[in-house]
Amino acid sequence: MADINTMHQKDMAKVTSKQKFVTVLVQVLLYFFLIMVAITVIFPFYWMINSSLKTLDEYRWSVPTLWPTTVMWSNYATAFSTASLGKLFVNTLYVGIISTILSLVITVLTAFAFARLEFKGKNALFAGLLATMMIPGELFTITNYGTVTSLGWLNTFTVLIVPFLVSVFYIYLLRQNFLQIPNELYLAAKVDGTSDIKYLWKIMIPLALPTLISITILKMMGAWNSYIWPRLVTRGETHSLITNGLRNAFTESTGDVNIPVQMAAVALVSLPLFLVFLFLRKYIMKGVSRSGIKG
Amino acid sequence: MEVVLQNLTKIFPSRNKNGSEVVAVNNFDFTIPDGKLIGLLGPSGCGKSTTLYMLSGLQKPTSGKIFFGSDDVTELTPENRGVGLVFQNYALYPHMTVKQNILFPLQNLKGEDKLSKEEMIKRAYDVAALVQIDDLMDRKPSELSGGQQQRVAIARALVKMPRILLLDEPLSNLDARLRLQTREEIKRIQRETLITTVFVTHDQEEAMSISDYIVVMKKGVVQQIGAPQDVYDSPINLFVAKFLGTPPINVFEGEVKDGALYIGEEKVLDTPNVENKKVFVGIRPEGFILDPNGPLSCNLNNIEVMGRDVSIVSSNTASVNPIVRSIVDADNKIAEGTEKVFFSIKPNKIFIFDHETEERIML
Amino acid sequence: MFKKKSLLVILFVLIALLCVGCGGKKKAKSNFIVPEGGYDGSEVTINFYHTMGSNLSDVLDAYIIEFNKLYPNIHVISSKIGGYNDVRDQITTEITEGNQPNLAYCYPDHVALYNLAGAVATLDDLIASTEKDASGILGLTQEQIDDFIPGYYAEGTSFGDGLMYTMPFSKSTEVLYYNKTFFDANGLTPPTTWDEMEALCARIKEIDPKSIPLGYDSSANWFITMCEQYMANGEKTNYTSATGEHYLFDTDINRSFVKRFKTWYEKGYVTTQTIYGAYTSGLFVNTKQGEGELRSYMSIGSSAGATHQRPTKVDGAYPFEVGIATIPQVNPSSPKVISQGPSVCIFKKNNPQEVVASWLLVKFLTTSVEFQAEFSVASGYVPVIKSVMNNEYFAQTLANADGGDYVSALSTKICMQQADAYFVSPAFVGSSTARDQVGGILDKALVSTDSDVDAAIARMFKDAIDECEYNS
Amino acid sequence: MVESKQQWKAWVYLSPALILLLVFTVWPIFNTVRMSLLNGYRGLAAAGGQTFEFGFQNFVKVVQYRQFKDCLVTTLLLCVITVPVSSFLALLIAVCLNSIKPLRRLLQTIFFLPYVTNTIAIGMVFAAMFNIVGNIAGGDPNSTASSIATFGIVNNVIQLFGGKPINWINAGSTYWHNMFVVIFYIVWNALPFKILILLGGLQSVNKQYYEAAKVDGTSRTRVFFRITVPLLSPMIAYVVITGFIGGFKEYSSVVGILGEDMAATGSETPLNTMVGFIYDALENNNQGRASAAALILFGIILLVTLLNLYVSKKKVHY
Repeated sequence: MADINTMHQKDMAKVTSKQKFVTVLVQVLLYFFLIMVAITVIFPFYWMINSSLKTLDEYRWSVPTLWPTTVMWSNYATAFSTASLGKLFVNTLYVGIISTILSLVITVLTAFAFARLEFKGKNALFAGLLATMMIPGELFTITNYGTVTSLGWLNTFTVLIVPFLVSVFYIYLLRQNFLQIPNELYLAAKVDGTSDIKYLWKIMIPLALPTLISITILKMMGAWNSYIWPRLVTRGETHSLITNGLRNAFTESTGDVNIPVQMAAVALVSLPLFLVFLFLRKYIMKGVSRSGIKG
Repeated sequence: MEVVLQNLTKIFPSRNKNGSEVVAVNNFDFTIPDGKLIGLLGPSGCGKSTTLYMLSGLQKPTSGKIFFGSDDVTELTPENRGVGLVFQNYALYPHMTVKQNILFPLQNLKGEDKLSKEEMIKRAYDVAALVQIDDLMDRKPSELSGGQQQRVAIARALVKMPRILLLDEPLSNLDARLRLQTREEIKRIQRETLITTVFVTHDQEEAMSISDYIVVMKKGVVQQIGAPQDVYDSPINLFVAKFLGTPPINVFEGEVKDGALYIGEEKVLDTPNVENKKVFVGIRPEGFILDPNGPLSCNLNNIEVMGRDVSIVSSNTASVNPIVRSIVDADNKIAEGTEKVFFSIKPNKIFIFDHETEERIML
Repeated sequence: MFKKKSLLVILFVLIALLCVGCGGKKKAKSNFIVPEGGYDGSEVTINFYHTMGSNLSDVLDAYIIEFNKLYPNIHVISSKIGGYNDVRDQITTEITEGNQPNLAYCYPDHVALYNLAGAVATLDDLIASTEKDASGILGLTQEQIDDFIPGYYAEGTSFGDGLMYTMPFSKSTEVLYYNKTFFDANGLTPPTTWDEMEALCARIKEIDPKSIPLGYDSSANWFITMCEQYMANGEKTNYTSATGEHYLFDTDINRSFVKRFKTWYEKGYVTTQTIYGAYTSGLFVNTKQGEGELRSYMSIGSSAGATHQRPTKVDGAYPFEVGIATIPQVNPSSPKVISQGPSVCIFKKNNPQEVVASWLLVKFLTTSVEFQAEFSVASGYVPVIKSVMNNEYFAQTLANADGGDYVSALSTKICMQQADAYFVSPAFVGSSTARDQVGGILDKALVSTDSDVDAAIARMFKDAIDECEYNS
Repeated sequence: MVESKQQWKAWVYLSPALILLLVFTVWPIFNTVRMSLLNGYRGLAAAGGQTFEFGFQNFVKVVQYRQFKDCLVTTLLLCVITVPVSSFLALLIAVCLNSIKPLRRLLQTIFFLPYVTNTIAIGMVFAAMFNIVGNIAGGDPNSTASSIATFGIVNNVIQLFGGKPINWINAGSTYWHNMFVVIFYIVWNALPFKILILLGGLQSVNKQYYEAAKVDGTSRTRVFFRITVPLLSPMIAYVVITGFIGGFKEYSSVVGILGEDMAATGSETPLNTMVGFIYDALENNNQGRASAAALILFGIILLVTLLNLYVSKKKVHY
């Protein structure tokens, strides 16, 4: 090991300055790249806001303006009142909350069974569930419409909630999460005579909380964005959800859509979602990454 | 390679706005002689790991300088310093085999340092032989025991022939038996390679047993530097005295009065050169001698026979701790039903410290 | 993770279970027969699907109140579903479960689709019925039938079996908007034939080389209208047929006019909405000057969109006056303009009273001069009966017609003047595909860069026919 | 004893999910298979009482359709391009984000924004950005006739850097230009989820691996390929597999950019996808063909997923 010393004999000053330069350069490039991507990401949103503040005429100008010549804040007021967003908000919130709670219960039970209990055909059943994720869901609509009609569920909140309570994706996420909790905890609970439900409630659920929170958020977002199904199975404001209001309310007499007002409504509707997202981002990230995603 | 730490200071900014900043390392000044094994020792949070990370280049000092030999490496990034670092958790890449792990640093070498494939393999096998893992080369880290992983980590740090080898709590993840074995191993490897080695530990026994020098730190400040035995025999303050030694030193409230040291009412030592004041008295467990005429009396609690030695557990009202533990030769017999024991004290095993500053008062 | 075997098992089980066929037997198409005594005054609820915005549904609601004065037990629930395609998709799904609405806005091709299930009630027996009713007779008097604009009324029988399936509700057509200020200043007059149009475009190009003289919004309408105009001129061409072989548009004449318009496009005379990338009205109303600013001086678009063809006021005045004329013709003495805009159809129901009640509402709305007048003014659509002209409010509105604030009235006025020129295309399953395809032919041909123009056009026609055949 | 008890317990726990799945997922799948095997099945005609023969005619018709191959190729191309591009980009962004300190939270939030928006609305915005308004003779935005054209913001930027405007999605644009815009949009749309997953993965990787690599002087690229990628391989595999499944179901992005026709005006090769194909058939109330196409698509997805899993089994480090 005689060459230990020679190997690193370099001009230290030169190395230092070069390395400083590289560090700064890398930082600059890093920020440049990230900021460029950020601009690309943010531009459509800017455009949405920009459009939402234009008059219909200005929106149609062949050369789009980067900021409205006359700023139409009134578009927002119009959007809110014409689409009766208030009522639709309440509907959406109601459907979102109820379906989230029920969905969580079902998902937790199912994921628990798949993660902790041993029964015949477990793996085959799970594989079957996963396979259903690969089928384009659009095809289900027709048949499901028939089913809910014969159940007499049209124009109820039930029809907006029940058919989508089970999500294979959420079951999958949660099962992965449960699998990472050591089985010894379950066995210990069994030895102590703890019931399954108590074990679930006291141990599994607290440990899987981030995943449950992300499921909650995804589910609420689902309620917020669902469109085709509510349109099909509900009539009028009493049971309509927010997106339906968005699409329907802004058609002019000629069948044209008043896009600026619609954009204003889109912005309004996205806002709560965005705030919730900002607020709970930490949990979403934890939840999704925690699922571990191992085979 | 001689390593010089010059007024090294590291301050971490506070986490929240109102919190105060944390001084992790304060004005560290030390020269590590070439080819020695140095143990950085102290309780957790004392700044020993920060010092190690500054040596590696992973953290930048707030002020002060680091020299490797004559090179000022303060501003250098880790890869340009030529250090080998062994992490507490080893940080072996789980997706690579032992061989790939060891080869990894060599494959990073560029320019004139670049090695041919054969050379790399040869070096990897040499170093593997040195740490005695050459038969495990195709395994993945998850298939190795803790001690084996430790050796792989050392091999990976050594393979690029670092100027300095740094070990962060190298033994903390091993069980007791392996720990003894591995620390001998580290000592052997260091002796064979003669690479200046710095390691961090909170276990004083570990540090004392293999280091050429130990550095005792507390709250970012170096307390004492020296050969292990010197530090043990001559602690600079109460903290160092308490930190070194198992079983730990016994501490008593004492007072110097008219040229003599008193513990309680008992005069245990003549201290002609010390002025009158309250002091702490530290007595190493092995500093007690059973002596019916001895000056220090204690109430006997029980006796633990440990083969060669006997550990006498007793109590004294002046003791800072609830018990006083003394270790005496097994030849000493104590009769059944004895309630009080009397000790005389070996003068070189008793230290007195200022009650205010806790600094050692030389006799 | 995904177990192939178990998946296959599931699939096979599903297939094996398939032997359960689908039962039922074919029913003969039957006309709706008016029950004895017509409407019996019973309580019925009628669902009406439409696409009206709130300004129009307000008008509708006001007249439903009027309607209820005559028929207090007929309850009307009107629902806005979305756009026309949304209404179609909604109803086709609902029909399969038998809970379609009673009444819906429709285009002919929607009705053809609903007719697959035989879900639409024919109106012939209702129209002919002489049962006594609160409004006189249940059916229509000859006077009332004659009052309808013939081209609009004829749409109801465009399904190949001679039966009446729909009633016109509010209609529109295509008109030629031109920049009257520019035309007057340069001594130009709106063209009456396509030859005149070509000459006019050349002239405008000389005056303003940077302009695109003509914007035609709907390429599909253009193609279909050309077919009809050539047919009206007695030439040997065709578009589609509701019976027999459906797709007849691959003719020499059609290929030649496509080729002709291609040369127009290449000279920069014309653009279409799809080619231009936005409604061509945007081009027409643009008055801004400067580099890259585009404008046109003529725009052919929906008569209902007149307000979009009017420039924005600058300093309180319109920068130019809009003129409106009939679109150019192959033969101005036998003009043809397309009829578009919604009709309504009535769906069969188990309770015949629902059908009769729906008919009463349809009859009320389509024959009510006041409703037709008010709806027309509110929407910009053309009323479907001629006698609206006698309505004071409507006459007053038309009298105010100009190329500025009352441009909608001007458009309506022009439409009313060409009442005899309306045509409708045959409707059948696949007629909307045919419409999309011929529009596609025109767009593709115009922008094609193929050096062998004839071969390219021939290929486009053939592909379009193939596509139609596949989708029928 | 525990095992036998678990048997019935498991089924009790599973029952709510299974019942709902049976009614709202399994039955529709069954019905899909049924419809696909009834020659020329149309829901409306069936409601009108028409009966249909059992057979494979729907499958034959679908496969023989002149645009079937194009749909398939377009869909495959979209998958093969967008999945690697978006995954790689997301990985790059996640790594970059993970290695900066100031602005990190802000940027992170920005990158997740597309996650909370409406696909079609933003699609309209994209179309406007790439749009050219004007008369583009022969599809060439640089010809003299198109001196009378205005360009969307993207072309403005190209012109700013001295380039020539490109006809992206307007009349006469080429398949590949359309493809580019659609890919751009899909990638934009797919990034947030992938960044979310990968960043989450990165943050759970032990920092000491990177410190060890740093001490060893490993170059950034080498760290990326030799350490980051292998350590993240489970997340990457997940992102790629779900990306492929989603990619095969791509539809609304194309509609958002090119409109319901899924083709640029005048284009003789539309950008129709398999799901678009299914929708077209549904629009004509041709459920038989739609079902057949859906089952073919399912078969392809299944095949690709199995292939993916096979590959990842060999390559992914767990």
